[in-house]
Amino acid sequence: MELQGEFVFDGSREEVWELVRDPEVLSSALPGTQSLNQVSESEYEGQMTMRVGPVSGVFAGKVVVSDEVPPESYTLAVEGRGAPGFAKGTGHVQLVDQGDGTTLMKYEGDVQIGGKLASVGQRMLETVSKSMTRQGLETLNQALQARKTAEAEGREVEYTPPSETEFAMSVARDLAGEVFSPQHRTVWVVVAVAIVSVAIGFWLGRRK
Amino acid sequence: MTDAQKTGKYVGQRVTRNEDPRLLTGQALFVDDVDLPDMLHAAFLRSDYAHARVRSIDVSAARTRPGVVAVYTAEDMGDFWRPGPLIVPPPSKVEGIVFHARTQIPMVKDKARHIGDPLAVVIAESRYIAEDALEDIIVDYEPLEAVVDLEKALEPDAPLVYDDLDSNLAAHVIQEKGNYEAAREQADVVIKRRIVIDRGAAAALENRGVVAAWDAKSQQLTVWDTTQAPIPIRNGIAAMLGLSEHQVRVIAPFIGGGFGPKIMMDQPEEVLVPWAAVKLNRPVKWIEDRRENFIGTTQERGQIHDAEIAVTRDGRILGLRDVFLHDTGAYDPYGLTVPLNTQSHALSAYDVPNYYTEFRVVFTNKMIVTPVRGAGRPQGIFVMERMLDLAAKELGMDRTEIRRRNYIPPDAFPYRHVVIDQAFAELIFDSGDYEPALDKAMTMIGYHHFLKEEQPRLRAEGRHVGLGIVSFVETTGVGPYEGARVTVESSGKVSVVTGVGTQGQGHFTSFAQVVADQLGVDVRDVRVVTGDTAQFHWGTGTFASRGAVVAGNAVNCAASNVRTKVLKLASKVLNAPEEELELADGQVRVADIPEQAISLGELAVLANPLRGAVEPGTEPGLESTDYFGPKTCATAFGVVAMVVEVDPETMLVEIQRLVIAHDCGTVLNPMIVDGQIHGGLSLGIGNSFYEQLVYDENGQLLNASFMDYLLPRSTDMPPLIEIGHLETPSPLNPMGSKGVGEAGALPVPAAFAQAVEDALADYGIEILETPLSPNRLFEIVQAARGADE
Amino acid sequence: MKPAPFEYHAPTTTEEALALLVEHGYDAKVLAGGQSLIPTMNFRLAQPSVLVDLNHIPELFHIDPDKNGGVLVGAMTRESQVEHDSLIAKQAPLVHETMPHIAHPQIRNRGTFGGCMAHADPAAELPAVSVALRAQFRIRSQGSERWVPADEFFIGFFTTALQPDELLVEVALPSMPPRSGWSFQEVARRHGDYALVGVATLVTLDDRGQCDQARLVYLSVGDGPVEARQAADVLKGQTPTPEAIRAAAETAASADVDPSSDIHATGDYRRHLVKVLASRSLRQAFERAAGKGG
Amino acid sequence: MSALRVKEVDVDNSMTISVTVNGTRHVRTVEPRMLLSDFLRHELGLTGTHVGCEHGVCGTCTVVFDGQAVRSCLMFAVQADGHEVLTVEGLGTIEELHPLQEAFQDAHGLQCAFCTPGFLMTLVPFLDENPDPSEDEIREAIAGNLCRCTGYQNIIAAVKLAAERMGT
Repeated sequence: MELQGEFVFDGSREEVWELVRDPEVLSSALPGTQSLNQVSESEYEGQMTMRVGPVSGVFAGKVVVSDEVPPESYTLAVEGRGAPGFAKGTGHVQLVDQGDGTTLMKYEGDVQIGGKLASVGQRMLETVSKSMTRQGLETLNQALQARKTAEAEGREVEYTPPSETEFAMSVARDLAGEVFSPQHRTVWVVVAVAIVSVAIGFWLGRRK
Repeated sequence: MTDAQKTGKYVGQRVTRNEDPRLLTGQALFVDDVDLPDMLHAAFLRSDYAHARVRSIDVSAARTRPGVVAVYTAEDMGDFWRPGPLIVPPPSKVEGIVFHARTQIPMVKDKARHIGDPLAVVIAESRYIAEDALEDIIVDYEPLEAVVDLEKALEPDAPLVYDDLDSNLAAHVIQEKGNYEAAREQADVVIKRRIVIDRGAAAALENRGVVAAWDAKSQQLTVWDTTQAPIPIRNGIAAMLGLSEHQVRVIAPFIGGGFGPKIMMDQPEEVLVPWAAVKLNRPVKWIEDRRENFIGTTQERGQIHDAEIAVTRDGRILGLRDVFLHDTGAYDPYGLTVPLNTQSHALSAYDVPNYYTEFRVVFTNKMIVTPVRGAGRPQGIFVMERMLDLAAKELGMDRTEIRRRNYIPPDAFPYRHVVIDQAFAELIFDSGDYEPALDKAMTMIGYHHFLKEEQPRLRAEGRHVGLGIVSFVETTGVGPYEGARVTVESSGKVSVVTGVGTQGQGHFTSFAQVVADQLGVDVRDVRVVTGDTAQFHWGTGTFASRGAVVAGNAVNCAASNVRTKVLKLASKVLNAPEEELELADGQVRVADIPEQAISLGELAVLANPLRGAVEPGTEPGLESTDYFGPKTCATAFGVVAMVVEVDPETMLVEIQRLVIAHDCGTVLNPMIVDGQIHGGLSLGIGNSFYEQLVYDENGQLLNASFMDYLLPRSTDMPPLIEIGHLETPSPLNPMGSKGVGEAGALPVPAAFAQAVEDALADYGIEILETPLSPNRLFEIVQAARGADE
Repeated sequence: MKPAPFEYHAPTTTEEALALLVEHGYDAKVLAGGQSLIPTMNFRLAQPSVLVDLNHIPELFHIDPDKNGGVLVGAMTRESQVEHDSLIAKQAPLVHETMPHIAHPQIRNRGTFGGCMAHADPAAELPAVSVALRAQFRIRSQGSERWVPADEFFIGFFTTALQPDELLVEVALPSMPPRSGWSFQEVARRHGDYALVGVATLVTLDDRGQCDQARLVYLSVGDGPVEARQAADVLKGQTPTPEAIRAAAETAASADVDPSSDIHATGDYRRHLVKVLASRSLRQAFERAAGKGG
Repeated sequence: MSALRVKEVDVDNSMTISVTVNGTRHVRTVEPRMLLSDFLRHELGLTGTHVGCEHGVCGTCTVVFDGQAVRSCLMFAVQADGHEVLTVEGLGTIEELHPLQEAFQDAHGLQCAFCTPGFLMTLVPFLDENPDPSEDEIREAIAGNLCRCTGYQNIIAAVKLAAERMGT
């Protein structure tokens, strides 16, 4: 399944870059994260619990960042695997300075889904993925705004990780930072988006 | 059997089925009903990836889970690990044939080649626990690029399903009749098209299953298996486990639908479950679940054809050229049966002097392809019938007329087809008379009335109704042979044992009818046993529409032998010449002197004396075992016609009428034959508009459930299927019968495409694919509109 | 396909159920009809560690008249009961007409009205119908209760306003204003399948026969019920002529929805069906509002 | 790496239930996760109820639960505690078929018969409520049951025949 799109961040390219490549973000970001280890400069591994609607599962995830050209572009290889199946994707992200204080993020990627998730959860995969990606990026933008505000006010950015359910709800909602406290959840958000999309994509109903 | 006996008291009659009371009350044994003391339950871990190197499988956590008895991977199999047999080798008679045999493996050692490939099996105290343990297993994969698209698969830089082959080409076959190129030069019109047929599932309602029990003391292995071919499976299991064939008993009890994949032999589960049962010395049961059935049971139909037809101005076919790709999936244990059937059916019922046919079989990272009800035939029929429709349109000729002009004439039988078919011999059509069937179908559907009156009237009302009418042939009743044993028991009841299995075809009744007529007993007094190797161990199985033809004739031969024995003995006992004896009401009696009679039971006792001597050269008992092997296929024929209405806004299609004129020779039981036709047609409807297995570019099957893989429901069927029978007896067997099992499935997609095209005539679309869907029709219409603009 | 283990509770009162939800939090899943949850569990895509079964709570099973001609439906009322209920047929004909489109009889015998809402499947019929009717959802937690309007209840994919410690106990279906007409239409691959696209439509005419309000709520075109508000605006104050209906249908397809593709239908085809169904349902609804036809 | 599981549940949390099946009360101790279909088939040995998909589409496992047709693969056995279930074994016997079973035989409404018990159990309550159904009503009533052999035509004929015979 191919995913591609654009998103405008209210911030400079450098700010966006810093946000999406902040290792701290990676380690604190994802609700339900049971472990998260930075394996190398550009590689992270972890495990997290996902619950979305009726679907739940524990996923082991791995993210590798490559081809970094700060602050312009990078490539992400994301892998999440759990009993319900796996999601595996590569995405190329490009940041374009729009010259008006905003930054255009262009992303294109390919997500591969396998296992039960793929074979019985097809029905709404694309819808879910589209919507989740958009919402994930909006979360990110909120995080950026919060960081900018905090910096402007010269205080620490406070972070309270949202609960799993809150996360799921907030991703599903067009959340705009209501639940997510202002923090940076960069790459992991993208991972989460990929995996959650898959997780929710599965869906079964009475219609059988 | 003489001609006079072709319709007897039972044969040819609508006899309700002997097996039904048990089936209707839940008293019939299916494999999942087998329950043994201390039985364990198996569950398989299958690959998440369609193509991946398996670096390691960690089963340690699974092994320690309470209730888990064993977890095995390929490594644990030791020398027992070996690829399965090549079930059907390629026909040696075809010259220049290329074939790379790659048979399936019990569990993955190095590389998973499709998402159904088993990696490990858990054996536990319950299926629930076994499935818990599957989640404990951790597999380290190295994903590889998957081979999915048939054309890309043959490109030079394509990833390889088999690293030891130069390409993904599994086989290459060219066959020729006459000289197509020369014929093409003579043609007035040449039409060339690409035609695509996609994959579907057999989707029997009963998933596969195996129960195996090893008795260490008697050294006997009993296996209950949802198989269409119990005897070959027995031989396969014995060979695999190093046992004598007589140490293995395979029972195919009642089977909840076969439709092809259950013929497939030595599938991983069929081998592993008995192996584990012996190893653990406890009974082991494995019942496939529905998702496994979609990813782990064989499928069919995927082909891409580049077809070209050369015709004269008056509609005579001078030749057909058909070059196609055939998707065999990750392995090819069933050889070339399916594409050979396509080759032999692309000429269908037509007298085509020149034919060039070439296919390439392609390995892909998808489930294995083996016959599914139809077995390559629907593809051939679809290609030929679509090409004829296009030719008729081009020539401005009536679509039934072009068919009529090209039918093999009745005096041309036996008709040499020249092409070597799946029976490894030149295909020869045994008999047929096609025009009457066409006329019958036209009358039944009201062809001229519809086209001249009904359709114009409805079109004027803005309704989009269309008619489709196509012909088909079906090669049935292939060899090699089947056998049967018929015994009159001392109770006077008769037992019949045969090697074929049964999956709903009514063998318990149709075979009983044959025997009851031969021996003059009540059809309810004939007890038929099928699918138990302890009872009969010669034969191949129920497939290729051969059960009633081949096994039915074997039963007839054996019953006829018993009849001879009965007459001979009764003649002595009753002191009357054989010619004066008649068999009726369970007795042998002297015609016209009803009181001079003896019951069959008493005769059976006399034939098996406890004292005294049996005459040298005679056998005890009223029993006979006999075999029947047809020389070639019996060729059934039919014409299907349907009327559809398309809602041009939603592209939903309603089949309003469906008729079939069908000729399967002598009919044993018209009720059963009609039922077979209904079922075949409903699969054909599925293959036309509902059933499509969707694989993504990574070889993941995207609709592995009944939610997304759409079997036709009661509400998707036409209000009434009308069947007209014709009988052109086959000269190849004494009963004159031809098979019917697959008939309905063959013509429907072609008829449906023609009817929908007709209904949407004002959009000027061409349908060159099956299955369709509302969405696909919408796209085809949009594309045609775009092309107009 | 066997579910993973779980702990099972069958409370007999709502209070008991709520206490269990507080106790088990995210680990608990509410079991209503189970016609969506249990297959998901059989596939092991859902593995809740605690199930709280509501089937033994009598107060959740009811269909009662509400003030002003509305109907109150208890969350555990079986879909088949709603389907055959005379009060529903009379006071909530849109619901009555929709019920046979939901799956098949065996599923409706077990599936519940509230369970279908709480599951919030974007392809489900009842959520769209409830939004079209402006239904209200009564939600209880320990010691408190709140009412949530339908359009705020459905948040996204399988996501509702329900918190883990809350239960949906009742749905209030308001009565339709006079001169109202309704229609439920869907296109499905087979009868009873999830619709490729469906729409619940409710229109009201003013006393001059012009459209006072129109609501078209779609299913299967987004992450929840999708209301075509711009299409409704096109109709407001208009005489429902074929032209006006066509204009509204065009607007619904081009401006109100952005459907995705799946293996059964592309986004383009879905968009096309949005238009087709808008026309068909509006035509029927306006006819009914004008007192013509059903 | 440990198993990827949300939360381990103690497998031994079995419950004792009492279910009346075909008029006979059965008391068994089962895990809460045991499906009603498995309970009937493997605990009680009533294997006439078949299992075809375990996700509620095929209708093969249909039984009558408190008078209504339901999918037994979409219920847990513990939910049947204190309730009444009718399975195909509770209709007629081989010697004395229920009129609906008889009609299925006479109209050839079954072939492999794997789906047949599900059809019967769907139709028994249906015919109780609709003794004289139209063909469309019959089609609609069985739309939740898949059959791969018959194309449904003879099933519909069987229902008509049964309704006729049961009506007189």
